[in-house]
Formats: sequence, structure tokens, C-alpha cells
Amino acid sequence: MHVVIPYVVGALLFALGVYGVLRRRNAILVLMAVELMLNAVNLILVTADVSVRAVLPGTGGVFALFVIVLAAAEVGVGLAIVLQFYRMRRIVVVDEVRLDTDEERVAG
Amino acid sequence: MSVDVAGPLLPLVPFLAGLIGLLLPPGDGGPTRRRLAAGLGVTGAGIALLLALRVLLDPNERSTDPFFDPYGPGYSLGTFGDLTVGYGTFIDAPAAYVAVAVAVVALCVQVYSIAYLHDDPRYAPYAAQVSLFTGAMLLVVCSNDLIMMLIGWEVMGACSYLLIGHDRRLPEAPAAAVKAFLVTRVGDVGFLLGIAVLISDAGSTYLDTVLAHDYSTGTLTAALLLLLAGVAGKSAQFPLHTWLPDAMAGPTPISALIHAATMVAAGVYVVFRTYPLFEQSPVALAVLGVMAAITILLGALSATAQDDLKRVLAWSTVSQIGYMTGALAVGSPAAALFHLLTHAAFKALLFLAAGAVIHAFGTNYLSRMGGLRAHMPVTFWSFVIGLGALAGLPPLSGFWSKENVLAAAAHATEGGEPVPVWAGWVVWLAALLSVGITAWYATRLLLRAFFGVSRAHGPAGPDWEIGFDDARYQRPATPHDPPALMFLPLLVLCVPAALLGLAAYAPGFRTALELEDPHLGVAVALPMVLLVLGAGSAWWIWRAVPGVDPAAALGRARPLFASGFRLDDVQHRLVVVPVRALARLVAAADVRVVDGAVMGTGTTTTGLGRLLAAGHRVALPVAAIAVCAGALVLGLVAWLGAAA
Amino acid sequence: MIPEPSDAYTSYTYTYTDGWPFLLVALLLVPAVGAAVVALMPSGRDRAARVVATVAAALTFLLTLVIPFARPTEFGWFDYGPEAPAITPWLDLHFDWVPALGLAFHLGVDGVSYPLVVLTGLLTLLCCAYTIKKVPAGGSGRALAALLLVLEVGVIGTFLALDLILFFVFFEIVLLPMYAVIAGWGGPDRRAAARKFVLYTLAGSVLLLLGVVTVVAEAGTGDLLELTGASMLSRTTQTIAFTLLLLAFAVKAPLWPLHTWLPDAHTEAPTVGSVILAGVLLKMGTYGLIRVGLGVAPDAAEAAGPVLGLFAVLAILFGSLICLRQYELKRLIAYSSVGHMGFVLLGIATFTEIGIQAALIGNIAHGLITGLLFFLAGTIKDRSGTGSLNQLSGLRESAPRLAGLLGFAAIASLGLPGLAGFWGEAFAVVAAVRAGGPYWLTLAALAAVGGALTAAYFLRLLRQVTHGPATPEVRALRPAIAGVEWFAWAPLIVLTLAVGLVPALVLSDTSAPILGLLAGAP
Amino acid sequence: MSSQPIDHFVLLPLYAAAGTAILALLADLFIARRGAVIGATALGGLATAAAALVAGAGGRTFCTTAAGACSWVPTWPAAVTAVLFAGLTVGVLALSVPALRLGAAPAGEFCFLLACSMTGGVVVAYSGDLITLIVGLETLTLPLYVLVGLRRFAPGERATTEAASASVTFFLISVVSTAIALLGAALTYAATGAVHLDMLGPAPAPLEPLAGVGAALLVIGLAFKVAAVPLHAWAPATYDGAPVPVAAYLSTASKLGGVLALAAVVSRLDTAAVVAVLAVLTMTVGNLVALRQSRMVRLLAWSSVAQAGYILAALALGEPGVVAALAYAAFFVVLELIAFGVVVALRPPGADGGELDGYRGAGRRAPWLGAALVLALAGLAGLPPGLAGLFAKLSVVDALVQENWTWLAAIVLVNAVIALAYYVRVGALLYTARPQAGHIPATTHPAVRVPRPIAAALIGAVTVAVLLGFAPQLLFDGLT
Amino acid sequence: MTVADVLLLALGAIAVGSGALVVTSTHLVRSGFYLVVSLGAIAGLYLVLGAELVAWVQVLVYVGAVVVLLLFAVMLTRAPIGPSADLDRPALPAAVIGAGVGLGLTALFVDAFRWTRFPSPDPGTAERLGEQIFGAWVLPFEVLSILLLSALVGAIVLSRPDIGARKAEDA
Repeated sequence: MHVVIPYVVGALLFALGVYGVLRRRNAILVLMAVELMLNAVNLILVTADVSVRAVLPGTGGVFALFVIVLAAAEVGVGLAIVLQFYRMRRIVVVDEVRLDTDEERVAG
Repeated sequence: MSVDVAGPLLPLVPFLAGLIGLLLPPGDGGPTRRRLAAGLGVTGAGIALLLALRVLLDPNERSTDPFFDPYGPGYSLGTFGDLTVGYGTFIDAPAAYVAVAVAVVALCVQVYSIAYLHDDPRYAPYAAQVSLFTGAMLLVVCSNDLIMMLIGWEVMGACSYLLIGHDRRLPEAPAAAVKAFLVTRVGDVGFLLGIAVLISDAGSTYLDTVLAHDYSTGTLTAALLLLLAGVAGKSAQFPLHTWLPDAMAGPTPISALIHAATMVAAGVYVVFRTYPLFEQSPVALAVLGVMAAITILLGALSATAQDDLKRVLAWSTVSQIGYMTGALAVGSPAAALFHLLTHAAFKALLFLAAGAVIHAFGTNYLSRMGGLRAHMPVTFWSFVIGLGALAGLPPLSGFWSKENVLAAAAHATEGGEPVPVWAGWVVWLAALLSVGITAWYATRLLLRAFFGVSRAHGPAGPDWEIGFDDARYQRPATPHDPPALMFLPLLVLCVPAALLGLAAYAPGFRTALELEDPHLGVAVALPMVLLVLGAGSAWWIWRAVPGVDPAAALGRARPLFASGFRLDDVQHRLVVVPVRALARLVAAADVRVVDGAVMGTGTTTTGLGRLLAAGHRVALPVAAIAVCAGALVLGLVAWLGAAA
Repeated sequence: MIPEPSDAYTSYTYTYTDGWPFLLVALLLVPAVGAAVVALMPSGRDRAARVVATVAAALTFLLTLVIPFARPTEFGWFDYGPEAPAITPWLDLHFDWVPALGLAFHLGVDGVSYPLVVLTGLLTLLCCAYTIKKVPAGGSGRALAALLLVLEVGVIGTFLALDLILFFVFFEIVLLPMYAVIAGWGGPDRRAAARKFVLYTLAGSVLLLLGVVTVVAEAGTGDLLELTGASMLSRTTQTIAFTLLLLAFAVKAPLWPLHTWLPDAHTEAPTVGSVILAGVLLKMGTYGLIRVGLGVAPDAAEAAGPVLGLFAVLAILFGSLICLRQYELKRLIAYSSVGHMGFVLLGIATFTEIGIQAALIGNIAHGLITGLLFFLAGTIKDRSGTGSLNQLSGLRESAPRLAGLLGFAAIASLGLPGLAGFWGEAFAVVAAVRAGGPYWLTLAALAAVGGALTAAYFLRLLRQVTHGPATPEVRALRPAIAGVEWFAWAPLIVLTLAVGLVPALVLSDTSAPILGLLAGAP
Repeated sequence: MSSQPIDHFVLLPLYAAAGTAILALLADLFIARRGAVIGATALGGLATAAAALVAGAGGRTFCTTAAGACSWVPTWPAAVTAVLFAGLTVGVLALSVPALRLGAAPAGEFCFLLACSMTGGVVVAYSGDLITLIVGLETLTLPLYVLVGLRRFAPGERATTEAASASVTFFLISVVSTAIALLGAALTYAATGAVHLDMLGPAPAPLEPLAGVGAALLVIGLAFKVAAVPLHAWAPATYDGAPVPVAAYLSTASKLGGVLALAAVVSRLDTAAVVAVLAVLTMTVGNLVALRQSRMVRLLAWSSVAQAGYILAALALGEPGVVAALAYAAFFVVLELIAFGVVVALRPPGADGGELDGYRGAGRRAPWLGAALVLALAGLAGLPPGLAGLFAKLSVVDALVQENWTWLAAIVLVNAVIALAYYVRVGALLYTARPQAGHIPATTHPAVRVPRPIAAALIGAVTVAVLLGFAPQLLFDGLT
Repeated sequence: MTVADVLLLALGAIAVGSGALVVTSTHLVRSGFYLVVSLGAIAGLYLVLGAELVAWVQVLVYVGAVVVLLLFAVMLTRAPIGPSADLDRPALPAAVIGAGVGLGLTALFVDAFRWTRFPSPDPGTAERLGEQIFGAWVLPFEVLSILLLSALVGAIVLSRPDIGARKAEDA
């Protein structure tokens, strides 16, 4: 088979994920976009099992499984965080998260 | 005490006396403390005189103990590379004579000052500084190491600075002091460089080695010309003479000290000392000759128009030192030294006598004097002897020494000397002409100060110049001869001023100085004629229009002469103003450019920081965009890197 | 705090010659422990703490005086056989400290460093004693005294270090304490001045670090005994390393145009800070140039000589000219340091024995004289409440003693023969003349002219401050000189005179080590 | 393929760390006393450190029989860093005690999450393959998302949202960078077929760009953990919003984990260019921005961004720079812990870092704390008396110059100069007299009472810093 | 072109297409459903690529759990069910970077693998993967358990403000 197809699919999915992360204002949508990125990674890992002479054949699949679990854990915690934020601020818009509200008051 | 102990001790004693004296508390400590200070000063000078006499007694005695050999390299003070600076003495007869002269003048000045500064609260440091000054001069005289000589040389400069600036009530005193130090210091730049060249080439600072070293002509000429710069500074030769007239702001005894035997004589003495080198360099001698000729005339002409008693004497010093350097230039160091000695005597006498006048009268200005002869006979006669010697009136000392100089110059015009013939002519003409001028201004001085009627109560009433430190005159007292402490030194100095010239007939003295036999040939007539002409014309002008300054006859040249040919202005324009401008420029550049770059770096960095910090004052998504963009760019970089 | 060889390292190589090399450790340990004790004393015992600090400084000073007696009786260089190292320290102490970084705790003292060590001990003692009576406003006296002792550790360590990295470590030690002294006890504008000082000099010392590491990386050793004399480095490395080192030391010295931190720092620093800064900190730069710069890169040093000489002369001239335009007492003295260090650097730039000896004695003289000047200037400023030359006049009238001392110090500083300042300046010129050629002759002439300018601005200073009618500020100042002030000043005065009369006091044992340093040069 | 024998002895640190987490959970469940939970966790942390030292550089385990590549690689550097993780955990726990006593966060969960994080750190230290490494890193980081935002408010207390914002920021950027790192790992695997660090190597011909980009992305993703520019934006906001002890953990343990991961990667893959660019950007931007900060924790955050740059500079060398980077990181975390510890000590329990102005004169009120902070700041600036910091800088510069990367060393040093500007600003502030309030003389400051656990942590950290300052060879011996 | 290729293309198109809808849809909820589709397609790709277990886990964990979780979150945050206008920011930076990433990665892969054929793998069995996981990868697996536990506890402690809440007297 032509592995380039799933690879390119993975690349495009990753790019879509990046786009989504950057485009979306709603934290949950951002999380979805992140899921797309992680899935793209998984796809590439699984595809790599086909295309590469691995030291341990099938490592990609194993890796992908780990990534899935990682992603699940992250989503769980992430949603808890977003919900906490929502509880406190009544919004889930990431634009509202300021990084530096520091007024410049530096002496000398 | 043997010479090998006396020699090294000679500069040390007054030096130590000075140091100890400086430790005395300043301020008016009452009579006890004054007595202590005076005692120290007089003792220092007195012991120095004794030591000098001891050395003079047997100047050529050599010790067999190499360690104590006063004429050897001496005690090492420090070694720089292969150059060992040593404290040792080199005393031959001329040195011994000069040392005696220095000691005598110093002693006279010390004694004289006790009375002259009787109510000065800062007498103690003054006396100590005089001692230091004496020690420094004796070091120059005795040292056999060029660096040690330089030390004495510059310490004198510093002492002159301190002493000239001594007077607290004269607004011009500090300026004059600074000027004296700075101008001589400028000359010393050359002196230091000259010495540096000499010792670098010779590989030793030891005078004997340097004198014996075979230099290339170029090096030697350069070094000697540099040395001459220093000599010009210290000995007040054109063009570095400008400090000397201003230095009259110092107390009068100090003027005596500076003009008679120390400071100004040092330059002449150093050339004398290094004469074996000068002999090898006609260029240096020619320069010296021209310098001398200009100085002789410049000094003499400037002296004619001065109204300040001390300034007349100051300019006369410039002129007389010119005679000495002229003698050196024309190849007669002996004549120079002879004139140095006689000049030391009569100039010290003149200044101390002038001090007596000022002390008694409260002013420096000839225009406020007149008719002093009746009140101050001793002072008057001191003046007569001093001025006579200055003008070269036979048989006073100045006549003989000046005659020697003229003879030497005349000899040089015949060729056969290292100096070029034209330089001999220049020196001879200047010296000769100056004899007449000197006689003129000496006569004028005498007449204006001591004859005629007193001008103390002028049309505008009493108008007292406070010209020296201890003058606290409410109203003019009747002028009178000075107290004994000032009186005695005058008497002491009268003797050599009058008689030292006859010493040329003393074989010991003559051979010691390597003077030629005195011969009063026809050649003596010419200066005599000029002398009579000068003195006579001054007298004649004075007689013709009584009460008017003979200098009025100078007409439009008078202000020019009075200002010393405006060389002060020239110096101001050419040196002071540019240096100040340069300083302003450099200081501004230091702040704006050099420090500006530094501060600019700081400001720029902080500004960048502010900019970047502002860039980080954003919301999360922008940060996310930045992160992803950064990752993308870095990924591309890596790709290109891996592909390359 | 000082790095002391820990017990954990006794297993490493450990060599020492005869004599008492541990004296060198004691030299660092005594002030360090003193600083710790002083800092830990309760705030109620402030004065007692300052006395303790003075005692510690005095002990250190005594230890520095003991050094010559602790030398091995057999002079070391007879023991080395044909391959004698270029430097043969009197005392030599060597521990491995951080082998991973090529850092050895290698201390030694020889004729080049010894006078500076003594000077440091002396000035610290004087400054500590001075603080017993007078604590500048701003902080507790014991903190100041402790900082002075820490500074002493750093400076003495720098002078003793025979390992490049160790040298750097000690070089850095002084930065923050000096910053603290200026920022804590300084004048109204102290913050900015202190920051400028610390950043500027750090910029210099990072160059030193780079240079040092470059050398160690190529030579494989940081041991100055091994590096000196034998050219272990390629020409390129030497050039790079020397350039870096030169810049680093030029900042510290400071050499024009890298000097602008100095005037600000001096103007704002408290009196003792100025004294230490001018008296010993600047010497680290010139000493470093001799010991490290010349030691490890003799060829490059030789090649850089003309350039360094040019800048040294520019420093002399510009420093003096700028002084002519200064209207603040301490600022003027600070700029005068630029000129004086220019003479020192000119001596070094010739890379001849005479020149380096002139530099060494110039260092000492500058430490003594400028230390004294800053003491006096600080006193005048403290008592009259102003440092502005326009407001100071007629000191001779109200405080003749003080005026006399100022006059002495100024005259010594302008290089009057017979006083300490003369030798360095005169023989720097002699060395330049000796270097020969029109270029060096010109430099010599310009330097000598700079000497005259030095006289000009010092006389201007004296004329302004001591002569003339007394201003209200001056009239109001207290003329008496306290005992502690005499204690602090008298040694400087006496030594200025003594070194001036007998330069051998400083130079007696410098010839061999300098020749050793120069041996590497072609 | 059969399961291989597992050397449980060398796994002791892992067991101890994981056991600590479980112990904390159980203690919370069954004893439910704050003191007990905290004590148990602290003991567990110490046990972990002890275990790491005992296990030392034992045999590897979890090896693939085929190639001999192992997932658990006990080495001395690993042991040393594991000890550091454990020490930092205990230290941060101690710093948190006052806040926990106050009830600012549930103690049991706090301890558990902290212990989990420590476990992740230990795993990172010992991991021998990318999977374990990334899982370990996630284990290190994930509990921190929670800890950053975990804050309980007393009834009536105004609820602040900084912590929640910080948590969102941290989480979102973290997942993105995790995705990037995973992509990098995936590409690396696709190119080389290996995930074991020892097996990583050059890719076959056509796959070289793939491997290059993979390595770069891996580095970029991991660089997030050390807050390298341009992946740093989360750090200041997160540090400032998080409780100060957690911020301390973020800037020390979390950063150390990132350094370890990076070190593992860069020493096998050629990523010099990317790491060098990251290093230059990181230190320069970090220092420049730090110049203009007015909040204490933000300043420390930016400074720690900059510090990461120095570590990256060493890592740009690849294998030869690893020891220097680890050494720097070790010195750095100790000093940083002191700095944060002093901040915690000077502020009321549970408070944030506050404005810099609030620290005016603090060094006079609390001389010991002031001295400790000065030591830490000097160390971070790389100057005595912070000798540890000096040796840290020295080791990095030394490594760079040894490898002929003098230009990078020069940039490091220029940055050290810039950095000093803000360090001295803080240091000087500590000793500036407060503006006179009323007529209370400046000398009679109210004394600062330092809670015992914080004092203990500070004393411990300062002792380590001083010890390392005088005997840095101990650390270098441990890392080689 | 083999059957596998066709399948890959088709599934890939579905995955990418629905992925694009995920990030562009103006309906929050619809985005969630598109995500399901996309993830399902990816699961299909796994099957084609011979990673059976991964595919099933994908379906179970992602489609079954993660997406449901996300949808719950949408509900809990009272997000609008219908289309909403304020979901997006200006597109340009995102589009530029997204396009850059997509093009870059695509080019990278295309350059690396070209149109090369690789042999289709044996359909992997769960047993083989399981053997691997419990053979070579026990360590990360165990660590993962800690991770999951901490995620669990963390999520709970964040979601339940009553845990460890401060009483009035604490303040």
C-alpha cells in the first residue's frame, strides 16, 4: 500500500488541529482541535509501523495506545479545568484569559 | 667629619629640617612655636652651610670605602630593569662653591624671614618649605644621579609653588604660584623626556656613565634640546620665563631665594653639569645661545619700564640668567658659573634690601617711593652695592663675572668653539647691548626709590598698597632701616656682592672654576662706555624733569616693555585658551559620546525590554499563535537544516 | 565567604613547598571569618562589631607582613632543576578544587603580587578603623565593615590566585559587595551609580571569563605556573584570549574609553568605598593584565603593546583634560585615576621590565595617594556638606591642617618626584622612550605632556579649594582632625613619602618574576 | 516474546515515589489529618531520595531482548536528578504547609498530586525510551494543571480567578506542545523505527529530513516544559497565578524534567541548530522582559525563562553539553527554590507573590530571609556569594568554549550582564528603607515570623546551595 | 492502486473532511459530531493499516468516552446549541499557520515516502499488541496508571469545590 496517503491524512489533520486551536475561542472547541492533532499523531504512528523497519515491530501501535490514554486523561483534567474556569467566570472564551495584566511600574 | 659623610648629608639636613618643620602644627602657635620653627629652619640652613664649607675645604677627597664613596653610584634606592637609581653625590669644586652659595643665601633668607614674617601665623610651614627648597637645590647640586637630580629639580618647583602662594591676602598670589609651577612643569616635560632619552641610551642613570656614553648625534641633540626645555622653564629663559615676574607675589625673601641661588640657578647649573654633552652638540648650543640672547634683551628691556620694585629685579634676573646661559652657549661654563655665584650674591642682597624697603614702606611701587636714602642708609648702601654689581660697575663682583661672559662671547665670535660663530655674535651683541640697558634701569631704580622727594603722600593722599604678607599698616610710619635680623643678612651679603669678583684673582677659586685669568684689556672699554651711557642717560632724564619717571622717556614702547612684550598674552592665546577649549571638548565628548554610548546601551536594552514586555501583555490565543508560529518556523529551519 | 579546601578533597593532589603556605589560606580565612562574625553580631553591638572588624583587618594586615618571613629559607628556584617555571612563588599552595571545571585552589605570592597584598591589607585596615568612628548614613556600620572584609577576601584572593579560574572567581567576589557599599552607604544618586558600576564591571568580567575559559580550553590547564613563560597556545588563541582579557582588565583598570563607570561610582560612594575602590579594586585590572594577560598570551601581548600604549596615552591626556573641567571634588579625583592608571597601563604596554616595574610601583603609589585623596575629599565633603568646587574655597583659612594634607596628597598625586607617584609616571615614560622608535617616543612625549596637565588640574583644584577667601560652607566645617582620622591617614602619608624616597620598598623583589613573565614573549 | 526478568531493586525509586503517592491518598482516606498526610508525603519523598541513592547506578531493566535497549536506565545522573526531584517535592511541600494549614487547598489531594508529579519526575530521570519519557513527563505535568488551579476560598473571601486562568493557560498551551512533542516522536519513529533512546540514530537516506524535523519538533515540544522562547508565554502568567509554592515547583521540578527530557533527546539526535536558536531567544527575551517586571513572581518567572536559555545553550552542544546542562539545572533549581521559599516566607500564607514594592526593606526586617534571597539572586546572576550559580555559569561557558561555540558563550555572558540589572534591583530593594509611615523609626520593623516548615526547607536549600558552592565537584562527580 | 489504497484514500478524505468541519462549524454541538465522524474514519484507517486493537480502543475511548465528555462539557457550560457567531477569531493567523503546518508536513511526507509501495502488514491481533505492552512496555503502562489516577483525583478535586472547602473558622 502507499503509506504516503495516511501520512498525508495525518499531516492535514494535524494542520487542521493547529488551525482549530488558533481559530477557536471556545475552550471546548479548542480541546476538540487538540484531539484532532493527537489523532493525527496516532495515525502517523500507526502508519509508521507499516513503513519502517522498527527495532520492535508494532511499537507505533503501542505508542498510539499510550497516546490515546494520555489524551483521555488530559481531556478529563482539561474539562475539569475549563469547567472550573466557567464556574468562576461564567465564560469559556479563551480570549478572556490574559497572560500579563502587569502594569509597568518599574522603578528606574 | 669626612667628605664622604658630609656630601650625602648636605641635601639631607635641610630636607629633614623641612619635613620636621612641616609636622609642626600650622596656625599661629605663639612665640614658642615660632621659635621652634625658626630654630629648625636656621639650624637646617646653618648645618648645610657648615657641611658645604666642609666639602668645599677638600672637594676632591675620595674615600677608599666603595660603599661610602660619595662619588660612586651611592646607595641604591630602587632598580627599574637595568636602571638603578642611587643616592650618591658628585662634588667637585664648582659644585661645592654653588652649594656654599646656596647655603649662604638660604641661611640669610631664613634669618631674614624671622623678622620679615614676624606676625605671619603661617610662618612655621613657610620656614619648613624654605628648608625643603634648600634641600632640593642642594640635591640638584650634589647628586650624581640624573633621576635624583630630577627629584630635586621638581621638588623645587613644588616648593616655589607653595611659597609663592604663601601670601593669603594677595589675590594674585595663588594664580602666580600656579603659573610658576605649571610653566616650569611644562618645561619639565622636556626635561624628563631628555633625561629619559639620555638614560635609556646610556643604560644608566649615573651621571658619570651618562657623560661618558657615546651618543649618536641625533639622539644627543634631541635629548639636549629636550633638556633645554626644562632649563628654560626653571631658569626662566625665553619663552618659558613668564612665570618669574608674576612670582613676585611671593614674600620677598622667597624672591631672594628663588632668584639668587636656587630655582633659576638650577637650570644653568644642570647645563653646566652636563656640559660635556653640550659640547658635542653645536645645535643645542646654538639654540641655547639664541635663547640666551633673546632672554638677555627681553629681560633688560622689560626691566626698564616696571613700576614695581620687585618686578624690576625680577626682569633683571631674567636678563642676568640669560648672561649665564649665554656664557654656556658660547663655550664658557666657567664664566657662567662665576656669574651664577656673583649673581647669587648681589641678587640676594638686592631682594633682601628690597624687602627691607617694602617692609618699612608698605608698598612695592616705585611711583610711591622716593627720598628714602635719608631714612634708610643701610638699605640704600646695600642697594648701591647690589645695583652696581648688577650693572657691572667695577670693581663690584658683577663687573668681573660679566666681563668674563663678554670675553667668552667675543672669543666665540672668532670661531674655534663648538658653538657656531653666528651664535657667538648674537650672544655677544645682546650681552653688550644689555650692559647699557642694565645700567639704565639700575640707575633709574636707585634714583626713583632713594633720591628726590618722597611721593608717599601723593596728590590723592595716602594710598597704601598692601603687597606682602605682614603688612598691617594703618598709616605710613616714617621709613626706617630694618630690625637687626633683617639687617644682618644684608650686611653679610654685601661682602660677596662687592668683593666676590676679586676672587677671580684668587688662584684657588680660579682654578677650581677653571676660569681664565682675568685680563682687563681694551675690550673692557666698550661695555664700560655703554655702562656710563646707560647710567648717565638715566640720571640725565631724571634730573631734567624731576619727579617724573625716566621710563616715560620710553614713550610708546613703555607699555610694551612693562608687559614683558605681551608674551603673557601670547602664552595665554597659544596655550591656555586652546587647552581649555580642548578640555571642554573632551569633557563634553566624554559625557555625550563615551558615556553616552554606555548609557545608550542601557537605555536601548531597557527599551527593548519594555517593548518585549508590552508584546507579552496579551491574551492567551495570541500566545498560542506565537507558540505555533514559532514551532512552525523552527520546524522549517530544522527541515532545511536536515535537508542541507 | 571564601572557598576553603574542604576535607573531602584531601585525596587529591596536594603539594606545597617549604615555608608556611597555609599562611595564604589564613590571609583569606581571617577576613572571611571576621566578616561572618561581624555580620552575625547583634545590631545593638554595632560599634563592637566594627572594632571586631578592625581587629580582623589588623590581623590580616599583620599576616601580610609576616609573609616574607614565611618564605622558604632555600629560595625555591634552586630546587626546580633545568626546567624552572617562569614564576617561582615564595609560597605555593595547591589543592584541586573542582577538577571538572579545571579549577584548582592554587595560591601563591611573589614579588609582583606581594606589595599589592600588603596594600590591600593596609587600606582595608585603615578603612575599617575609619568606620569605627564614622559610619556613613545609609545602613548599619557593622554591615559596612563586614562588606569591607569580604572585599578584602576577594581582592587578596585575586592577587594570590595562581589558577586562572580561581583568579576569575576571586575577581567576581568583589562585585556585589562593592555594589552594596555604594548602593547602601552612598550619596543621593547612589542607586544609578552603583548599578552602572556593577553592570559595567560585570560586562568586563564576563569577558575575563570568556578569555580565561578560552585559554583553559586550549591549554588544558589553568595553572598559571604552567602557562606562564611557556607559550602553550597558538597565536590565534593568544590573540583572542588576550583581546578578551585586555578588554576585561581595561574595564576594571579602567582604561579610556571604558572608564565612565568610575566617576559616577566614586562620586556617590562613601569615603571608605571610594578608598577601597580606587586603592585596590582598580589594581585588580592592572595586576590581571600583568599576571594573566602577559602570563598566558605573551606573543599577543607583545603585539598589542602599541595599541594598548596608544589607549593608555589617550587615557592620560583625556583623563587630565576632563579633570580640568570637573567641578566636583570626588569626581575630579576619580577622573584623575583614569589618568594615573593610564600611566600604569603605558608602563605595561611596553612589556619591558622597566615598564612593568613602573606599572607595579604606579599601582601601589596610586593606591596610597588616591586612597589618601579620597579620605580627605570624603572628609571635606562630609564636613562641609558639599563637594562642589564652586562652594569650596579658602580651606587654608579655616582648616589649615586639612588643607595642608590635601595639598600634600594633590602634589603627590601629580607625580612630584620624591613622592610615591613619581616613579610610576617617570619610569613609564622612560620605558616608553626605551621601547624606541618614533611611535613610542611620541607616546612618551604625550604621556609627559599629560603629566603636565595632571599638574594643571591638581593645581586648579588646590587653588580652588585651599586658597582664596573661605566660603560659608568651608567656614562652618570642623577643622580638627580626629584620632581615628590620623590613624587612617598617617600610614598613607608616611608610605607615600617612604615609597617616594625608596622605591625599592616596592620593587625589591620584582625583577625575577617580571623577567619570568616576559620570558614567554619573543 | 516472553516477559523479561525485572530488576526490582533498581526500581526502588519508582516504587518509593509511586508508594508516596498511594501513601498520601491512603493517609488522607484513613487518617484524614493534615499533619499526618503531609508528614507521610514528606517521609515518602525522603524515602524516594534515599531509594535513588541506594539504587544508584544499578543494572538496567525493562530491556527489549532483541536489541538490548532498555526503558529503565539507572545511572548516577539519573539518581542525582531523582534525588533532586524528591528534594524539591519535599521542599515545595514544606513551603505549602502554611497555606495547607489555612485550608487554601485540600491537603490530601494536594499531597497526592504532588507525589504523582514527583513520580513522573523520577520516571523521566530514569527513562530510556521516548514512550516512557513522554508518559513520565505527562505524569510530571498533569497533576500540576490541577495544582495550579486548585484553590479553596473561605466563605466570605473574595474568590479570585487568577489561579483558574493560570490553570487554563498552562493546560491549553501544554496540550498543544504535548501534541507537537508527540508529533516529533512520531516522525522520529517513522524515520528511524526506534523509540529507545539508545537506538535513536541517523535515519536512512530519504528519511533524513523527516528525522530532522521530528527531532526538532520533539525538542520544541519538550522545550515547552522548560518555558523556552517562543514556547514560554504560559510561564509568567501561570507562575503568577498559581500558588507560590506550586510556582516554585513549576519553575524547578517541572523545568528539571524538561531539561532531562531535552538532554535525553539532544544527546542522541542532531538538533544543535534548533536548540541554539531556542537558547539565544530564550535567554535574551527572558532577560529583557524581566527587566521591566513589577511583580515578584513574574520577575522570577521571567528570570527562570532566561535561566532555561543558559541550559539550552549547553544542550545545543548535544552530548558534550549534557553534564554542564544538568549541572546548571541542578544548581539552578536549588537557588530558585531558595528564592521562591523566601517569597513564600515573606508573604502571608496562601498569598500570591505580590508587587516588588511590597518587598521594600524586607531584608532589614528579616535579615536571614534577606540574606537567603540575596544568596539566591546572586547565584542566579552567577556571582559570588552565590558560588553555586557562578560554577553553574562557569560549567556552561566552559562546555561551550571547549566545543568551540564561543559565540554562544559570549551571548550567554552578555545575558548574564543584563540579568544582573534586575537581580540587583530586587536585591537593593530588600535593603531600601521603606518610606516613613507615620513616625515609626525605620529601625523598628515588625519582625517576620517564619513558619517552621518553611524555615526548615530554606535552611535545607541554603545548606545545599552553600555546600554545592564550596564543593561543586560533588555534583559533577554525581553527574558523570 | 490497491484496494487498501482506495480504502485509505476514502477514509482519509472522510477524516480530513469532517476534521475540517470540526474546526469550522459554527455549531458547537455539530463540531462534536463531526469529531466523532473524523475519529471513526481514523479508526477505519487503523484497521486498514493493520492495527486492529488500536482501532477498537480508538472507538471505545474516543468515540465512546472523550467525545461524550466533550459534549457533556458543552452542555455544562451552557453553550448555545444552535449556530453562534462568536466562536471564531479572525482567521488569518490561524489560516496562515495552519496552512504552513499542513503544507510543510505534507511536503515532508511526500518527499520522504513518495509513491513507494509498502507491503500490507498482517492484520495485527490484540494478542500481539498485548504481549508487547505487557512485555516491553510494562513500565510506561504502570506509570500511566499513576497518571490516570492522578487525572481522576485531579478532575474530581477540581470539579467538587466542596472537597477540602474552607470552613468559616479557617479564614
